[in-house]
Amino acid sequence: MKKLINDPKDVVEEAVAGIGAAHPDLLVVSHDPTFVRRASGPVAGKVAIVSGGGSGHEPLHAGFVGHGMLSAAVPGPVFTSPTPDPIVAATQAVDGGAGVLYIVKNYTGDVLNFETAADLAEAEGITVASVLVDDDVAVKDSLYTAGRRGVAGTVVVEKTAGAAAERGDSLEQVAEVARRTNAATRTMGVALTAGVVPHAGEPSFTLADDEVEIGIGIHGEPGRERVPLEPVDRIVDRLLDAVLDDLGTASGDRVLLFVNGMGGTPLVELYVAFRRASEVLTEKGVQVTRTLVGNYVTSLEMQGMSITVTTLDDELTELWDAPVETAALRRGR
Amino acid sequence: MKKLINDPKDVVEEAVAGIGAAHPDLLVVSHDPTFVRRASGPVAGKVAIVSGGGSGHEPLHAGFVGHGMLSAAVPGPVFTSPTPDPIVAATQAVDGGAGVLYIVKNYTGDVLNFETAADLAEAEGITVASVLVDDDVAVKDSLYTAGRRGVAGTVVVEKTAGAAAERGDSLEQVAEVARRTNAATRTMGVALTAGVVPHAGEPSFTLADDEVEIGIGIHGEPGRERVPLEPVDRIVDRLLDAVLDDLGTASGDRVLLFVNGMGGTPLVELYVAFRRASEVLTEKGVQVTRTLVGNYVTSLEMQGMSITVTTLDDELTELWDAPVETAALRRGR
Amino acid sequence: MTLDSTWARRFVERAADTVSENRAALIELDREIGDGDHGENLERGFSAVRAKLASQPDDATPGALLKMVATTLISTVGGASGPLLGTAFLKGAGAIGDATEIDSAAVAAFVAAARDGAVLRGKAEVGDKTMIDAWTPASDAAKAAADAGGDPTSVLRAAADAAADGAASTEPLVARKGRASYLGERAVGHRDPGAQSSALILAAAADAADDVAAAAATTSGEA
Amino acid sequence: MTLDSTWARRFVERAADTVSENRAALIELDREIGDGDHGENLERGFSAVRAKLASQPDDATPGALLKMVATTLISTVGGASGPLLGTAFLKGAGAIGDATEIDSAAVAAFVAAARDGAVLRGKAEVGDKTMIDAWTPASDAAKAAADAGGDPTSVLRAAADAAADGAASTEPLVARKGRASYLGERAVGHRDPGAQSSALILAAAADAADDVAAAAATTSGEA
Ligand SMILES: Nc1ncnc2c1ncn2[C@@H]1O[C@H](COP(=O)(O)OP(=O)(O)O)[C@@H](O)[C@H]1O
Ligand SMILES: Nc1ncnc2c1ncn2[C@@H]1O[C@H](COP(=O)(O)OP(=O)(O)O)[C@@H](O)[C@H]1O
Ligand SMILES: [Mg+2]
Ligand SMILES: [Mg+2]
Ligand SMILES: [Mg+2]
Ligand SMILES: [Mg+2]
Repeated sequence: MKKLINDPKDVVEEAVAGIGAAHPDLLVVSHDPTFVRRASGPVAGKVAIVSGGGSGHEPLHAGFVGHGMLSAAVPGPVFTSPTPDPIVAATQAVDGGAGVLYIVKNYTGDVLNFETAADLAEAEGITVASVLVDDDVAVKDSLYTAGRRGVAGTVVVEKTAGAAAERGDSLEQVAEVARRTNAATRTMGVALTAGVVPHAGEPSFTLADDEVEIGIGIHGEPGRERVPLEPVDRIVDRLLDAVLDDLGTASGDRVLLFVNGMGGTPLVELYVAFRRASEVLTEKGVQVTRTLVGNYVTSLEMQGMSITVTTLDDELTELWDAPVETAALRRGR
Repeated sequence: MKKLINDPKDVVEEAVAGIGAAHPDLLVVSHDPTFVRRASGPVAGKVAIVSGGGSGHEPLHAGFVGHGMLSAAVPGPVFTSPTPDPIVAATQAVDGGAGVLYIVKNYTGDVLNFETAADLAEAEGITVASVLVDDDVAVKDSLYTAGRRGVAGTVVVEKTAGAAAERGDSLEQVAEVARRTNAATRTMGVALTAGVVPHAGEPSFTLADDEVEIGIGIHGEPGRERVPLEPVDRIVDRLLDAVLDDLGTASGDRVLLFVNGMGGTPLVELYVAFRRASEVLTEKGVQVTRTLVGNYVTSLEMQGMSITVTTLDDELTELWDAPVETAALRRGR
Repeated sequence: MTLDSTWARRFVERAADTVSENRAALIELDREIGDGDHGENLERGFSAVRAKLASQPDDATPGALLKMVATTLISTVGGASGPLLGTAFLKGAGAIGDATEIDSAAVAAFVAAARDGAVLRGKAEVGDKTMIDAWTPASDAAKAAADAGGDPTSVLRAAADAAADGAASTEPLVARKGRASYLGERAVGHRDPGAQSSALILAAAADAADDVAAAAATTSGEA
Repeated sequence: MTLDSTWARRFVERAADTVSENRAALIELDREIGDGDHGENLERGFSAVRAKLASQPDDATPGALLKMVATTLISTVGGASGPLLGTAFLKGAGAIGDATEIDSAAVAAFVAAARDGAVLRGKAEVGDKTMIDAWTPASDAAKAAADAGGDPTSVLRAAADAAADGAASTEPLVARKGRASYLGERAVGHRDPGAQSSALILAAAADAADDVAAAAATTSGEA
């Protein structure tokens, strides 16, 4: 294992300290319990938004704390959901009296820990609503699985919900925007190589030199199938077909196209992939009216990418366009 | 070689097409010759800035085209300087009559090709000034080398020069800001693994599992020495010592601290490194007044990072803070 | 014969030891069909539990000690296993209440309540390839042993053995809950890490009872 | 004996062939002490040159053909070698002017002007471990051969052989120019890719002259 770290046990704490040192204008970091909140503090009467989950997916979530997006982020250990305590502490730190929305990626651990946190926060008199993100079409959503995973679409949900909170929507309304965004969003990913969890010291899985994993999850969970490495145009087609099929995208639809890097893929490759995806959509008569390309929801040093499509209407477009000022996404401020 | 590409020969053209498709609000792409320019076109009376160089360092340079930074970027083949033709074409496309500044990273190929382009552009009646960026302290600047390389500090030079051009400085003044920024900037990098140039198909160099290359260049050129992998705090100290020593940084100085990822390093590790660097500077009485963390000047999928320090005065701070609206750096707009 | 807080303390120590010894093995199981953190998660939790043990009042009841385990796991483990095992211990401790001496029926009630707690939170059934595949047979075996008049030690041993079999029984299964459910058929042939760790923890409980019984025998022999 | 545009065309084809055949070897040399693109760069350039050759007018002079090589290399190769080799061909073509027949002195003047052009742009000296270590001895040997009364073919062969020796002579050197200069002592033991490719190109020039001579011999023998 080759990593720019000290003791694997200290990675998250040290990274969070670094996030605090790097963005003092945007963020304040709390240690013990560990969470990251907006430097500006709670705004009375405005809904606050808290998200979190295992670390190793940076900039998710701390990189999206700031005006127009999250009020606080709660990073757990690498690939492990945080416990309820820091979630409750973050909730108390950002509540402005109008309630707190939890944006939770749909993994058993995240669901259970945020559930407990919500119970504890409600016991402290804070109103909490929760929205699950489950955009990953690689997993069948059936009684026979833990349900779809929340992956790159989380960024889109955090952005639109954040904008809704910023414009003064009620907790119910913000939650509705988040749910609607999630319902309009689908993602599928591919991995070329695995990430290495610091405390494990070994790659999470092994792929042959000519093999890729289609439908990878962001913890390196396997996906739909392993296929031989193909030209990226073919891989994009596979991912996009699954996404559009599930979303029921039709000619004339307006969409956000988001090509997300898994952390170890050069940006130049993400742009090559974006080119294909946007060409295919255009050929199908779909209008790509908003775009995002980059490493936003990563899986340590995994090489790979995911493709996310969100169906946009006027309101979601407006919320996507709204000013945002965070470490990883900034626009209009 | 595992890459999300089609034919290695098409990587740059396809990526540039992707950049155009992803940022239609910011950029316009020209093919044959290949360059990327601001969507807004030349502004009469304002100095234009053109930079470029081999591809594989994305988001450099195309990711910095836009308001407050570059007017155009000219990407060459992977790790190879562009030829004069596209540089001249880009120069003609962005000239607003007030002259064009070339920001050139100090490599023989870039220097020679931009030199020829400048001659040709001048022959077309366009006034051109050139500034070399050579921030890499790993290389001795002596008669016995090609001189220092231009690495991550290029982003800082492009930012301050871009802001100077935007506020209406003359060509001479913009060039002076660029030179002054370069003179105030030093960088040193480290590699844990090598990038793979698509047409080569093999890693540019090989490091043992417990070895790192201190003083790496962004084309995978070797640096000062190979040392055993150490805790990142030690590695940061090595890089920072060399940078501060060369810069002559003293207690009380105000600086920009920039931790740059080489493309394949997880962001979480960059923040761990940033934490150490900012701690060390603070201990030395140096004020970290501006910060940047992320993958800005990369070397394909290389794992590693560089540390850049720029000594700031009031003017450089103001130019750094000025609004910028590009694919990779955005603030205040 | 009954079990008291000496047993509960010994149980906690043994559980922390076994989790620590099996850290790498649990990581490996989880790497195969999950995300490779289960051993790390539990070790983080049980070392926190061990650290708190020393500061528990001398007169802490078994129920109080096991509740401390529950809240500590909930607040340190994270992931799926933290809330699930934590709730199991919480409900198990609740079943024991503030009794200072725990008889066979109480032991069986502890295991049953623990199982029910984990089911309540995780909604898994037997055969879903989760820790429930260890806890459910353990609970059944504990009840059977207690009903048959076994002493607390033998009730715990029955539970532990059944849990071990239950953990082994997950190997041929396709998972329907947790991260392994994403794998479909590819999970077949791998043991569920949470079932394995639950079996280890129940073995620690039985071993602790053995320790206590052995110590009692020595003491009475010497007396 | 003199060389004409048949030679120049043959030279260009041979140069394109040898660059193509040695693409991988040149990449490998550059990977060791540079950035691994030299073979790719030259192949891109010489295939563009080859593509343009067919469309050159039948009456194109050798100088015009070599000038086409120059401008094509400058506008397609990039990197350090593009401007340097391009300038070498540009200045070399200038030395030949619009002559249709090139004698030994003109051949020597071509090589000398090419060398001077590369030195002008790159400011390297012999011993800096660059292509100049091939061009300078080539230029000296060409002049000596011409002064000694050799025919154009033998002048080119003398230049090519000296360039090959010059390329080999770069192996023990520390580089003082170009990317290899960053390596310090670590460049020792590696041959400079640009010196190697320059030697290959000069060998192509000599081989082309041999081809022309052989064709002439056949024709005159048959005639
Ligand atoms: N719904 C559930 N009900 C019961 N047990 C579950 C459930 N989901 C997961 N588990 C258990 O949790 C274990 C995984 O724990 P752990 O690796 O610590 O957390 P995570 O899956 O969040 O990484 C699985 O092996 C399984 O036994
Ligand atoms: N200043 C210089 N003068 C002469 N030749 C040089 C100089 N710098 C570099 N070269 C030659 O260029 C070669 C490298 O060319 P190439 O790999 O195509 O370009 P780059 O170094 O830009 O990647 C070197 O091997 C060397 O022979
Ligand atoms: Mg986990
Ligand atoms: Mg190059
Ligand atoms: Mg796990
Ligand atoms: Mg090269």
